[in-house]
Order: sequence, then C-alpha cells, then structure tokens
Amino acid sequence: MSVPLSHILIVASLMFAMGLGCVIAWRANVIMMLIGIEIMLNAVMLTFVGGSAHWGIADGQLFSLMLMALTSAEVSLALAMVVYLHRRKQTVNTDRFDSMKG
Amino acid sequence: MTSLIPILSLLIFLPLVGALLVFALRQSASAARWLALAFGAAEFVLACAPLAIDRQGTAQVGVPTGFFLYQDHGWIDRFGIRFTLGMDGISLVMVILTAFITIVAIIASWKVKERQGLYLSLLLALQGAVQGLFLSLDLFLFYLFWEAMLIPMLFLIGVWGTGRPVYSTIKFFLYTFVGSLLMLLAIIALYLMHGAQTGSYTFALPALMHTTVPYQLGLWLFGAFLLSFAIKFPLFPLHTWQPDAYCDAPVAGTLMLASLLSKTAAYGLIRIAYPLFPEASRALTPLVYVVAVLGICYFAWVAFAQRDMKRMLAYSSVSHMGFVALGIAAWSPVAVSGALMQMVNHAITTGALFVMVGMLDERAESRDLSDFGGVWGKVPVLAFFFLIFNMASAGVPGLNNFVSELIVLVGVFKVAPAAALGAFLGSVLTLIYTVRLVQEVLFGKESKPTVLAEVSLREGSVLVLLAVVVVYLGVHPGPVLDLFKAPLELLLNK
Amino acid sequence: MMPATYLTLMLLFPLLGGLTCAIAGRKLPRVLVESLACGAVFGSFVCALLTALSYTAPTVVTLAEWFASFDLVIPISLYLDPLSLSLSVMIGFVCGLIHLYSVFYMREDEDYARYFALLNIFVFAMLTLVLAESLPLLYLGWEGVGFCSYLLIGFWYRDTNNADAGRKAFITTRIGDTAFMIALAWLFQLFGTLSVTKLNGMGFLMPVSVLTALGILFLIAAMGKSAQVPLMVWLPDAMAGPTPVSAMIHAATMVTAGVYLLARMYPMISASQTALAAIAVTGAVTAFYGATCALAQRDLKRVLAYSTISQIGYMMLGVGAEAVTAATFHLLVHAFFKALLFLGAGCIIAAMHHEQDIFKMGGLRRTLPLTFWSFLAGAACLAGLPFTGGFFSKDSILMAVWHKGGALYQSLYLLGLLTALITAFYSFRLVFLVFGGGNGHVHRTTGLGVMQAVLIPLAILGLFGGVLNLPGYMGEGLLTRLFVAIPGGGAVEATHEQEIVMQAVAGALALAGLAAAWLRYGKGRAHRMQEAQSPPSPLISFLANGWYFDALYNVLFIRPYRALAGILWERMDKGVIDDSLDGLGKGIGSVGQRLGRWSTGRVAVYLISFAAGGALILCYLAWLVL
Amino acid sequence: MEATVFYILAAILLIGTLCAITARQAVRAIVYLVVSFFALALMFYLLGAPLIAAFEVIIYAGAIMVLFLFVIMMLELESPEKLPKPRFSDWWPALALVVVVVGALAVLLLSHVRAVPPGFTDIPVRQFAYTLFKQYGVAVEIVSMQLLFALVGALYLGRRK
Repeated sequence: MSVPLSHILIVASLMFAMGLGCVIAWRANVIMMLIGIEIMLNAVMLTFVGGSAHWGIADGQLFSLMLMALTSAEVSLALAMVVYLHRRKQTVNTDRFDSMKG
Repeated sequence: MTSLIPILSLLIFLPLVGALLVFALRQSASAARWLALAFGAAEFVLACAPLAIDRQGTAQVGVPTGFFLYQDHGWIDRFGIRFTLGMDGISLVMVILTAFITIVAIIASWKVKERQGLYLSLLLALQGAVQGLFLSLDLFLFYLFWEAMLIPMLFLIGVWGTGRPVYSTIKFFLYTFVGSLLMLLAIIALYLMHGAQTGSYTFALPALMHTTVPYQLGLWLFGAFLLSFAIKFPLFPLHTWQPDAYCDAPVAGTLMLASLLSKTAAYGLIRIAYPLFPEASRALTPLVYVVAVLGICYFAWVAFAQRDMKRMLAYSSVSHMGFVALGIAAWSPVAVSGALMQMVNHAITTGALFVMVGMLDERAESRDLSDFGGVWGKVPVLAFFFLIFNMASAGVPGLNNFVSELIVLVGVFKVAPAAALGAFLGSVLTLIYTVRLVQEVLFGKESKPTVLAEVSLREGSVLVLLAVVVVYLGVHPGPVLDLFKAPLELLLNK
Repeated sequence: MMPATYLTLMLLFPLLGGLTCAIAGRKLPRVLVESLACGAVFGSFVCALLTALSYTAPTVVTLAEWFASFDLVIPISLYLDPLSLSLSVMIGFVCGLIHLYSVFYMREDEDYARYFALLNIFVFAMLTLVLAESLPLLYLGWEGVGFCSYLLIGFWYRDTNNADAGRKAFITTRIGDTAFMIALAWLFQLFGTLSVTKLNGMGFLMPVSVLTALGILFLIAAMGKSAQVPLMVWLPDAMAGPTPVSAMIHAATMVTAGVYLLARMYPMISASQTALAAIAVTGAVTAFYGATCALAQRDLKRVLAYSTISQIGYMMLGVGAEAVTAATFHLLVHAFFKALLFLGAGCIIAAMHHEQDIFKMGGLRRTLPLTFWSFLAGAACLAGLPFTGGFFSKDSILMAVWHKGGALYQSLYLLGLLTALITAFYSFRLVFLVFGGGNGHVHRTTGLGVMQAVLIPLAILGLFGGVLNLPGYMGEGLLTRLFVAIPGGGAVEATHEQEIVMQAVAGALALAGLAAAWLRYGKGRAHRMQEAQSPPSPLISFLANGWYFDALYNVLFIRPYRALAGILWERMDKGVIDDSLDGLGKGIGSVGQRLGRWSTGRVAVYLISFAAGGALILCYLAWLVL
Repeated sequence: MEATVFYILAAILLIGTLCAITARQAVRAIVYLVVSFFALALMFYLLGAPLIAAFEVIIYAGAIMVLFLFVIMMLELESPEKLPKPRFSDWWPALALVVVVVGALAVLLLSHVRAVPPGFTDIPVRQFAYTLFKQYGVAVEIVSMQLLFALVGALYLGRRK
C-alpha cells in the first residue's frame, strides 16, 4: 500500500481532535464524555498501528491490543460509576458532582 | 591550635543544655532564673577563655590560617556537610559579646510573669544558635544556625509580645524567611559549582572561596546573600518588619534582636558574602553605599517623628547599623575594623537603651513620650544612666560609639568621600532626635504625678555593667581593635 | 618629665573632681563637694602656673594611645606652646574664680552636685581642647564642652524654655562640629596623620584650593562653637543657664574655642588667602551684627551675650588678618572683662530678685558700689576707652586689619571702627540704665560680699590687661615676644606714628560713643524710661530679635524638618514601603483565592484546563520546531 | 487501489466521528461511532494488522459500544431531556482548543515525517504473537490483573445495598 505515514497521522490527529472537542463540548453529559475518550483512544490506536506497519515492528500493534484491554477495563469501571452516581443523585450531569470544590 | 577541651562545641551546646535544664525546672520560677543566670555566666567565662590562650600559634595542617581554635567532624558525609567550627579574632569578639548580652537579657527578664522558665529557656536556646552562627565555618551549618535563630525569636515575640505580636511575628518571619531561602539557593548553587569544578562536593567555607564564579552569576549569587543579610540588618527599604518586631517584642527579645541578630547579618557579610564574591561585591558596592547612607539619614529623620520611645529607638538602631554597612561597603582594613567595632558598640549602647526603656515602661506603664517629663527630678540615678547611653548613641567622644563611627568615617572617606559626607549629615540628625528623647523624658515639667521607683540593685548592676563597658570602649578600645587586626589582614588580602 | 606630670595633673584634677561629684556627689556633704570642685580647678590652675614657670620650648607630650586601627593611630598627646599655655593659665584662673563665685551664687540650689560635676568636667574638657595635640582628642574636648554647655544651659530643666535653649545650642554647634569631623577625615586621607604639629608642618604640600576648602571647614566649625554668623542664634538663648555658667562657658572660655581652633590650625590655613578672607569677613560681619543687636536688648544678660558674639567677631577678624597674637591678646583680655561683666550682672540679678530687664533697674550705683565700680571697669574695657586692656587688644586687631591693606580689608577696617563706636554706645547705655538714676532698692543675699570680691581681681586684670602686649611705642609686648616663634605670631610692622594715630582714632570713637550714651541715657534717662513702656519701633524690634534670624531659621529649617519627619514616617515608611508590602501580601492572598475559585469541583472545568495545558505543551513543541 | 480504499475509509471514519460527536442523542452517537469503528477496523486490516482489526470489531464495536447502549437503556437516558446537551457557547472553547491542537500537530507532522518514504510492511501474526508473549509477557500478566481489578471494581460499584 502506498499511503504515506503522514496521512495516517493526519487522520489520527483529526480524529483525536474530534474526540477532544467532544469531551470538552459535552461538558455536562458523562456518557458523551466517555464516548469522546473512546474516540481519542482509537485515534491513538490508529497511530500505533500505522507506525507499526511503517517500521515493520509488531510493538505498535501490541500496544493497540493493550490499549483495548485497558479501554475495556476503563469503560467497565466508568460505566459502573455512572450507574452508581445515577443511583445516588438521579442524574448523570457532571456539573452536579462538585463536592471537590476548593 | 586545637585544645584538649572542645571549647567551640561547648560554647554552642552549653546554652542548649542549659535551655533544656531550665525548661525542665520551669515549675519553679526562681530556680529557673538562677539556673539560667548560672548558665549565662558559665558561658561568659567559657567565651572569655580563648583570651588566655596563645593566639599566634603556628598554622597547622588542615586548619585554615588565622583560626586559633578549630574543630572539624564529619556529619553528613554523603553531601559533604561537616561540623566545622573555627574561631579567629572576629568570632572571638562576637562570641564574648553574645555571652555578655545574654547575661544582660537574663537579668533584664527577671520579672517576667508568665511562663518564665520557658522564656529563659528560649533565650538560652537563642544564644546557642547565635554562638553557633558566629563559629561555623561550614556554609550548611551556618545556614542551619541562621534558621535556628528564628525559632526561639518567633516564640519570644509571639507569646510574650505586646501590641500586635502575631502581626509582627508573621511579618518578621516572612521577611527573614524569604531572604534566607534565597541565601540557601545561592549556597547550593555555589556548592554545585565548586563540586563540578573540583570534583569534591563540600560546604566548607575556606574551600568554596577558591571557586571561580562567572561574573554574571556571581552578581546573582552575591545579590541573594546581600538581600538575605540586608533584611536581617536591616538596610533601607527592607526594614519595615523591624520597628514592629522591636516594638512588640518583650524587653529581652528586643535586646537580642537589636544587639545580636542584626550583628549576625553584618558578620555574614564580612565572613561570607564579601570574601566569596570579591568582584560581584565590588560591582554592587555603590548600591550598598547608597542604601547605607540613605538609611543613616532617613531613619534618623523618621526617628524624630516617633512618639513611642521603643519605636524611636528601633529607628535609631537601624540608623546606627547604617554605619556598619558603610564600613563593610568600603572594604578597607580601617573601615571594616570600624564596622566591627561599631557592631560591638551598637550592641551595647542600643541594648542598654532598650533595657532602660523597658525599665521606664515597667514603672510608668507607658512608652509614650508625652507621658514622661521631669524624670531627672524623680529618679536621678536612672536619668543619669539614660543620659549616658543616649550621649553614647549620639556619638559624644569619650563614649564608645564615637570611636567606631570615627574609624568608619575616616576609613570610608578615604575610599568614597561622598558617602562619608552623607553619613556626617546623618550624625547631625542623630543628635536631633537623641536630644529630643532626652529632653522629653528627663527634662521639662513632670507631666504625670506618678511616683517612679529608683533603680533597684538588680537593675543597677546591669546598668553599671553596661555603663562601664560603654566608657571603657570609649576610652580604651585598643584590646578589641587589636583582636580584629590579624583576621582582617587575612580577609582583605584575598 | 616635668611638663608631662604637670599637664597630666592639670587634666586629672578637674576630671576626677567632676567624676567624684557626679557619682558620689549626692551622698557627700555640700561643703565637701564645693571645696572639692573649687580645689580641683585651683589645683589645675597651680599646675598651669608651674608649667608656665618651667616652660622653655614647645613640646609634644604623648601620654598614652587612645585607639589604633591599622594606619589610623590616635594617641592621647598634648602640645604645649605659648598659645595653649597662655590659654590654659587663663582658663585655670577664670574658671577657678567662677567656681568660687558659684559656691555663693548657687547657695539656694539643691542640685549642687550635678552643677559642680558638670562645671568640673567642663574645665577638664576645655583644657583638653586647648592642650590637645591630636585632632580627635581636640574634638573630644570640643564635644565635651558642648555637652557640658548643653546640660548647664538647661540646668533648671523643669522650665521647658531652658531645656529648649540647651537643645538649640547643642544642635547648632553640632552642625559646626560635623564640619570639623569632615575636615578631620579629609586631613587623614590627605596626610595620613591627625597630629596638629605634623599637619601644620605638612600643610604646604597641598594645593591651595584644598587648603581653602579645609580652612572653610574649620571656619564652619568655629562658626558653630564661637557663635559666628550664620550659626550665632544659639548664644543669646544660652543665657537661660545660671549666670556663672554664662560667664564661664558662654563668655570666657568655650565660645572662644573656635578662635583657638583657627589659631591652632593657622599655619596650615594661612597658605590660602581666600580662607583667611572668609574668616575675616565672617568675623567683621559678626562683630557688626552682634553690636547692633546689643543696642536694642532689654535683658541684661542678652546684651552681654550679643556683645560676646560681637567681640568674638573681632577675634576672628584678627585671625583673618594674619594677627594671631592680636586675636589671642583680645581673647585673653576679653575673657577677663567679659567674665567680670557677667559676674557683675550675676550680682545685680541676685540683688534684684532675678530681675533681668535693664529698664526696671536703676540707681544701683549707691547701693552696690563695689559692683558698680567693677562693672564700670568692665564696660570701659568693652567700650575700648583709652588705656584699658580692651583698648589695646582691640586696637591691635584693627591695626593688623588696616595694615593688611587691600580694598576688602580696608572696608573691614571701617566696619570694625563703626562697630567700635556702637560698642562704646551700648556698653554705657547699660551702665547708665542699670546704675544711673534714682535710688534703687536691692535685696541683700548672703554671700553677695564674696561674690563682689571676686570681681576685683578680674577688674584689675581687665583694666591693666594691656600690659600683656603693649604697643611698640610703649615697649615690646609680652605676648608678641612669646608668640614670635609661632607662625602668624610676629608683630605687625608699623611705625610708631601710625600706631599712635590709629589708637587716637579708636580712642576718640570710644569717647564719642560714651558721650552719645550719656546724652541719650544719662541726661535723657527719664525720657527713655517712658519710651520703654510703649511698643518698640520696627527697627528696634528688628534689632532686638537678632535681625529675625530665629524666625527665618524656623521657617527655613526647623518647621520643614519637623513636618517632613512626620511625612516621611506616615507617608513613606508606613505608606509607601509598608503598605506596598502589605499590599503585595494581600495581592498574593487574593490571587490565591481567585486561583482557588478555579477548582470548582466541576469535571468540565478540570478537563478543559487539562486540555488547555496539553495544547500549550503542544504549541511549545511546535514553536520549538518552527 | 488500496490507497483509494484507504482514503474512502478515512473519509467514512472522519464523517462518522463528526456525526457521532454532534449527534443529538447518545444512542445515535453510538450508532455513528460503530460505523466509524468498522471503517477503522478495515483500515487496520489494510495496514497489515488483521488481528487488531478483528479485535476492534469484536471488542470495540461489539462489546464496549453495546455496554454503552446497555447502560443508557438501563438508566433510561434515551430521552434528550435527561442528558444535557452542549449549549452553543460550549462549542467555542472546544473548537478553539481543537484548532490549536490540530495546528500544532500539523506543524509537528510536517516538519518530522516529510523525509520518511511511504511504504508498509506486513507483520505476520506469528511475529505478533512471538513479541507479545516473549517480550511483553509481564505486560500481558499486568493487563490481565488490571482487567481482574476492573471486574472487582465494577462489581463493587454496581452492587445493591
């Protein structure tokens, strides 16, 4: 395949930026924030895989795999927390959870 | 020369042990008092002991030249920190002065009512720290004592202070702490630089003097030292902690602050900052001149406006410290010996004045000038001493301050006539407020019909002691000046 | 060895006497303190006489080392030469008499110990000043007399005015002293020594401009101590002290210290004609100023104070005209007759229940005859009536001024003559007002007899003081012979005819002044007394208030100083420096609070901060690449 | 040929993501995201990582997204009222940051990668497995423990009192 690495990276960075925008813009909606994080993680995975293919080393792919495992752990915990919080306050609006206010 | 008895360590640890014992005995106030006095006296005897030994002894291997007493023990070897103490003429005089002033402070706090044992214990601890500072030849050790001094002082002001003690304590602490942190940075920078150059990481002062410091960096490092010392001094724009702290501290606290803690800054400049950074100090000398002369005149002028005697004396004290700064700035043998002499004289004269104001305060329960007047008619003996110390402070010849101010001014005039001229102007301003103080307290009509008690035996003994020293140093300061000679020759030829 | 012993004893007697009185005086019986104080001074006088008898040549006596720091070595060394010798004999004599007088004058006062302690220490300091060979030691005496004067002017300290007068004197003279100190530091820088003899010997090594500046510094020092224009304001107020103190300190000895200093440093200063001219002008102007002010005073002691200012002006004029001998001559004679006048005034004041207004006196000629005759002798000397001591001494100064020539000195000569006329007028105004007229009522105090007896030796010395240095046509002067060895001590080389003509002119002027005073205050006495009741004319109050110099200084220096002190403290110290730091503290605090508000506890805010931080790092990296 | 496919997939990926982040409802966003993840999986395959592509489909599009859907449905968050939507003003800081990040990344990319020639090498599964278990055996263990902890944590958080 004759796609330059830089194109892959551009796609990945665009995707990452979208994820970032999602997290910031949906500031109150915890579900959408988690989705934004997933998007960013996928962008990182794309970078890893692209690099791995470019240099012909398996480490990049391997880290994608690790990332996936990590993400699944993270998502499961995060969603469990969403459930937990919803149970306590009947809402998932993050602006309502401000007991850490300094 | 190293003697069999470790005099130098004893000088530091004796007061500390005393502090612990006095603290243990704090339930019985009179026992604590006498014990503290006994430790003070023992320390004084110990401090005078080096006068008896041969100070011209030949240099020994490993001992820096000029130090006739020297101790060196490993401490935190990993970082090259050693417990190095050394005594030359300058530190000898300072050590004796510290011991003397502490005795005066102990006697002056004979009548403290609240928690006297703790009070005296803190005084002794403070003395130990100051002695350590005057003796240490390891920069880290110096810094340690420099900070250690702060702690008892803070308690003395904060717990036994009057007026706004907490405000004054915090102000005092913040000022001095900012300065000392900068100094710590400079010390570490110097330590690293010396280590990189020679491969041996050490805080030993004699070794660090051989570090080659780039000019620009030297300016910064010297500036950090200067700032730190200038705050403790205090020099002109950095002084506003001082009137508050002096005013609100108890008598012995003010005495220690004015007589000893300000001297540690001057000592640091002479022993550390100037010898370590010769070029940088030369470059910043004009600044020191300006600040010193401005301080002499400005503080004398502001002192004139005060109504509170203690505050007036606080300004007077900084004004006189200006002469010390001036002498150090000139960095010529005559000027520096004058500055050292002025340190001794200032400690005694200003200390005596603060003690006297404490006595007046005790009697009339006021420090406001308008509450006094005609004191001469009521308590002639007290008035006599008050007059003597004030005249000494105004620089009347025959009393101690004149000698040192003359030496400083003659020395400075040789190097920087303009600075000396400014200081001369200051001597007129000094007289103006001194005469005002004398007049409003001693002369005039008796404004309050209160009966003032005449000096008691305890007070009389302190005053006579101080007055004798004032006259002795005014008439025959030779022995003290001789002690400065050898170390200054070594310091200034570097 | 002999001079050293005498000199040491001369200084030690009053010092020990003073210290004993100061420390133990209140415990000792009164008679013992009085006799101790008097004995100390007379002992010192005897030592001075013995020194004079055994005197052969100028000697330097080094007693001990005061202090030494590297090349700055200050010995305690004394210098004996005709100048210091003659002055110390005079000081011993006059001060001894005044101590004796004080014993009776201060009979009523409780604070005798303090009084005699200060008086004795004053004598010690004055002798130190005169005998000192090293300048710092001279300065010790110089400040010592100032210190004693400060405390003695304010001796009756309960009255704030007295204490204020003392303070004024101390501070004003300190301004001059500072000039002295500057000169001292500069001399050390130039020559590396502070020995008077060495400095005088090396003075010629320096360029004239430097010497001029040094001369002016010494002149300022002398201005302060000797109450010369423009630092003369303190002396009239200094009369607040007890009268014997005024006689001793503010007439005979301390105030002439400035003249002495200039005479002492004369060999060095004389190389600069500018400095000499400045000294002469200062002297002449002061002489004129003092005389005009004395014209209008109503207070007996203030008349004498202004006349002192004026007479010291003559002495300065003499130094400025290169006539050190004449100046010293006048200094000695003036010491006698002015002490006489003050002590006489003391007798009058004691007899008049401490009344000092001369317009309320009169007729004392008959009730106090002894005082009258002595006072008359003093006034005659002051006025310069022919053949009195004052006549010869004043005339020798005027002659030296004339002889120096040049437009400047000739106009100074004329000013001096005019002043002499005024002097004669006000001297006899005093005599006619105090002693003339109807029978005065007096109050006989105990001891008045002894006090009056003290006047007699002084009157004799004043009247016949001319013998000390007769003009050339009457035989060689004693002082001239003594002083010929020291620079500036030589006699003025004038022909006898010139001398006679000049003395005739001066004598005629003095007599004219006497006649005018008689016309106005002797014959027209009653008229004047009436006039004194009405408010004075502007000219009179101008003169009476010392040309309003006090008010001027008040506006120019004192009030701004006070006001600025307050402003510096309130605005500068507390305002700018302290408040700016307090403000800094508060600023940091509020910044912290505002930063604290940033941590809202809301996830969104943390996230956006985190992202912004990451973006910043990225930007920094990108910037590095660019 | 492959390159064309790649660019088409990239376009799908980006558009799908854009739709996902701007969707009005969370459920729709998840559906869009599943689409873009399928495109991503294909891109992985094109880049010679079939194993990762398979995992992407199975774990991401399959498990994680379904988990999201499950939670949304369990908590009855489907209606738009229950989940606050971004106001218009919320988008500005996000856009500004995005622009900054993209700009900075672009600068970095352009300056660094330009010199690298295009071209990819396939990595056989054998090599992948070899590296994974030989070189990163400890990492695998740690990840497995992490999964275990997450399991315990999720159980703990989700338990009913």
